[in-house]
Amino acid sequence: MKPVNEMQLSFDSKSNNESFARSAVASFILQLDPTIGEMADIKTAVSEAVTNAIVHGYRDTIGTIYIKSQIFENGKITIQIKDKGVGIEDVPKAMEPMFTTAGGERAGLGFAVMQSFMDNIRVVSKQDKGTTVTLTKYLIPRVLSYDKR
Amino acid sequence: MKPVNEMQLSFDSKSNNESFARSAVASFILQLDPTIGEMADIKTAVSEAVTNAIVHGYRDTIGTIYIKSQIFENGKITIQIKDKGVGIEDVPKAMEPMFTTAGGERAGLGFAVMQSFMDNIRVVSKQDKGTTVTLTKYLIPRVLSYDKR
Amino acid sequence: MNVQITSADGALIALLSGEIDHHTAREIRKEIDSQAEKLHPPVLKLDFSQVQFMDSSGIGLIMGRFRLMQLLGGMLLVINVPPHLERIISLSGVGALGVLQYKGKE
Amino acid sequence: MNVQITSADGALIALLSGEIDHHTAREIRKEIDSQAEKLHPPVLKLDFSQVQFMDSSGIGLIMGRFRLMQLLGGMLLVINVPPHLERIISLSGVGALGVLQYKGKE
Ligand SMILES: Nc1ncnc2c1ncn2[C@@H]1O[C@H](COP(=O)(O)OP(=O)(O)O)[C@@H](O)[C@H]1O
Ligand SMILES: Nc1ncnc2c1ncn2[C@@H]1O[C@H](COP(=O)(O)OP(=O)(O)O)[C@@H](O)[C@H]1O
Repeated sequence: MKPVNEMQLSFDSKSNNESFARSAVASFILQLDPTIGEMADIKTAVSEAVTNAIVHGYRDTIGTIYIKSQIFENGKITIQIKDKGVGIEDVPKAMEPMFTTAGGERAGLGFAVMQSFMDNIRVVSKQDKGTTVTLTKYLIPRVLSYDKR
Repeated sequence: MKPVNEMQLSFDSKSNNESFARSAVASFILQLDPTIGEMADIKTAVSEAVTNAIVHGYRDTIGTIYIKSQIFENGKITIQIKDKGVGIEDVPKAMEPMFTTAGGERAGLGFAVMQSFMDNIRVVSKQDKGTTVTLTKYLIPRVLSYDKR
Repeated sequence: MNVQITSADGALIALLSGEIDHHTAREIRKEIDSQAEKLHPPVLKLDFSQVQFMDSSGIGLIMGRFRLMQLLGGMLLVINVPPHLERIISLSGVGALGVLQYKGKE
Repeated sequence: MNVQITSADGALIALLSGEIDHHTAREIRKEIDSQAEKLHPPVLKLDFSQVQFMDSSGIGLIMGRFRLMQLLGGMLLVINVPPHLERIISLSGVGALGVLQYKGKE
């Protein structure tokens, strides 16, 4: 299925870009007239994935984070968050709730939040190559104000 | 001078992306703690340039619009809006207030607004290659809450 | 929807709201023009009090409605322009059309 | 600044506000910890009433302050969690720490 709209975004892995990234995705999704709850879910999940790219993917270095978002006819939304950082050794283990390699102030709940707040999550990662997280959400059906032009 | 932060954005030249584009740039600029007036100026200028790329650059076709924004240490902001559309035959003439090739509902004031609301505008265009508009604004000096990490 | 249209004392009043850009101006224009062409009102008022953002598409909207009302033999008034839109309104020169109406001047 | 710290009846109260993410949590943490380590309060209250957005960094903030207060021999309370944050709070399981306080339960 071809998306009806698409955007791509890239930015430095600096922590003050976390709010920028989730706001930019939110602004893009706004054209689908989401509920406040759907919008909050998407912003939270994007914030988790972007933070992971900054904190874990690029650790103490500054790299580029890439986001791609697509909107489909039926209210399906996909958001891809990609880094070219260290990658994840064991993805299933990393996705377990409370698992974290960072300790300290990280709760180990980033993936749990993404899983719970979105309808689907796919993680592709290769060590020393980077990580791509693809989040999918289906907005609840309604009369869409979306204009195809 | 090297920017302290940078983002890039690309999206389809669909008119419902106009609000997305200016909101995304606004979210990026927010880290500099701009005044409400500065923010409104930037959103308006970006809206003009993006609309021009959609309405004139790509006319009845759908192409990709590219935005690049950089923030510098001294509060300087640059925003580049690029299309690979039809280009502008005579740039100085196009920039005259009230000049429009579209007629009807276009006021011919897009460039006038960009010029008046920003500190500098540079337009590079080549017929059948496209147009790049670079907008610059210096935020009024203040104690910046900007965090370099 | 960024426009709500009502009638009062023979005037057609279009209450604009939200963000006016090239995208939203199109719907607003269609809505207003279909009512104006049906009713031929002596006065069309564009009320900007609820407009949060506007680029030069808003100016095009004013100029286009000015021309339409001239054709229909009526007049256009632009009312309740909030302070944050004054800069783009004055830059545009639409004031020269004599359409701007300020409070206390009614 | 996303935190305002006050003292009342011996308790240290941190009023959090705005958006809590990994970026803002860092400043908030520093601010709270320096006060708590100086004053050794018997109770630290984190007031979430003014928080508009929070990701799991907010959970980390709660867990980290829980550990700090254990070290300092005091206790942590999380108060005024607004409805829109209940989902992430309950998913996190911080309720099991016994820190959540709801209105009427004081
Ligand atoms: N983009 C990434 N690059 C490298 N490692 C990652 C990335 N995202 C997650 N991880 C790994 O997965 C673990 C669990 O992630 P998460 O559930 O988000 O919890 P947290 O971020 O609190 O550690 C992280 O501690 C890290 O080891
Ligand atoms: N990106 C672009 N691609 C091609 N032509 C453009 C572009 N931007 C502006 N122009 C030309 O410059 C003219 C003036 O632009 P502007 O001042 O923004 O007024 P308006 O958009 O109302 O026509 C346009 O009518 C068009 O001919």
